[in-house]
Amino acid sequence: MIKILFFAALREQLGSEGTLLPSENISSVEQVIDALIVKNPHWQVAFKSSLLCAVNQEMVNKSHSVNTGDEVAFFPPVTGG
Amino acid sequence: MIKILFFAALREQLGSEGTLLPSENISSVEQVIDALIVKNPHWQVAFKSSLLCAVNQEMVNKSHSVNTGDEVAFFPPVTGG
Amino acid sequence: MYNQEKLMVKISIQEADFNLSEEVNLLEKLNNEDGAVVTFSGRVRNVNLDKSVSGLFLEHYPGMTEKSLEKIIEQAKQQWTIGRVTIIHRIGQLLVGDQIVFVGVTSKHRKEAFAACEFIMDYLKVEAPFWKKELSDGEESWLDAKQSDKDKAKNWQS
Amino acid sequence: MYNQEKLMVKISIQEADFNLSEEVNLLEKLNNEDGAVVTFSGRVRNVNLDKSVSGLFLEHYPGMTEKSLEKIIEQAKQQWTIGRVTIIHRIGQLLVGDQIVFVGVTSKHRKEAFAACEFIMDYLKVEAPFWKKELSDGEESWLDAKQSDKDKAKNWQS
Repeated sequence: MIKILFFAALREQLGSEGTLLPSENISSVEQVIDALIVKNPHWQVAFKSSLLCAVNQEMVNKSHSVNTGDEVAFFPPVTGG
Repeated sequence: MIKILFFAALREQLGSEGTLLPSENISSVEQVIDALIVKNPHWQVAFKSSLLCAVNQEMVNKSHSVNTGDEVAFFPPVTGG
Repeated sequence: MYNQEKLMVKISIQEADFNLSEEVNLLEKLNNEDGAVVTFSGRVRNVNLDKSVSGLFLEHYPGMTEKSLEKIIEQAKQQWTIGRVTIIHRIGQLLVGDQIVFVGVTSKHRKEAFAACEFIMDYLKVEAPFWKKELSDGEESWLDAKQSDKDKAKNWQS
Repeated sequence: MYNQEKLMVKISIQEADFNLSEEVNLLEKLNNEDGAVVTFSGRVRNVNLDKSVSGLFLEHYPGMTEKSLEKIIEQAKQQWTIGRVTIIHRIGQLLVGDQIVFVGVTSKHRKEAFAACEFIMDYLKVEAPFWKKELSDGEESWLDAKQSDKDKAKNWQS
């Protein structure tokens, strides 16, 4: 399985703190997004906005690889400090 | 008269906190130095070293004008902070 | 205590307020080699983009936040000779005037302390997973990231 | 109190120690427009150019010191939008670890607070009439000005 997390505005927009995805046929962040949208078609709009992604708590781009057991997080650009 | 002040290493080197000079024939910092050395020939060495000068508490260069009543200070490069 | 190499860094994500003097004291304690300390402290302003702000809610990504701050400090240490580093970032509910963030850096030389402190703040603003929700006129809204912050972080890379 | 334009600047030349938190509190008090505070504090180090230092004596030029610091702050205000500025510089006898100097700058934007604080320190180091005499192994000697400090001040002029 792959653990998926959502934060801040994205979490509120999706109405979800995260989910679990079976890892079959998933090898990249892009494929994670595709699988999430197949499962929840109404999430498509939210994933069209400017989002950041972290795999195992490291910021990555969408072509980054994803393996079973990974933690994949999606969130808006950060605004701390 | 012109009020002359010395600070820090220069003060110790000259053994003087300052002096008064008659303002006749003095119109620049350079002429102040010349008059001081005429009066105290053994000060010549000290005035050959790297010194800063302030006229009326503003940093100036040696060609700066000096008038009667001015306060002229000589000191080594500053080392505060 | 910062008396060992691996303890020269303090990172804290906390709801509680912090005391600036105590943090500077910790940075300076038993540390007579580093003459320079530069600190940045950020507070909740009462105005943001012409809106009057009454408070903020700070959310973060537990676990990743600490990792990303450690990484930023590592990057700073690769570029400048610095001693101790403290980063404190508050989370949860904050009011106007409250402290949000503290970054303190010690060094033998002030130039390096200034550069590293500013670098850490610039990177924190674009790399550390914190999000602010503003409370303004009874309404809540998530802040948008500023392009200027993204640009500042890019400057350091060139 | 810094509640009027002309009271936004605090300059103090003093023998007494100062408390960093109190100074930052003063910079922040009734000042909810400026979200950013950058501070520099300098202390007596135990080593200077491979000599072991036990203390310092700080001499200054009363009257000119205050004027030169005011001028440096004015120059900073011409270049950056900053709020309040505090400069404290100690004089007299100081021991290793003692605080020597504090510069604090507030601004709406951190970049300006960082730049102005560093500028003030760089200029203070070459323009303000302070001189340090080091006490080392029972001997006293006046410090030489560092070329690097003169160069830093020149950088700002270009």
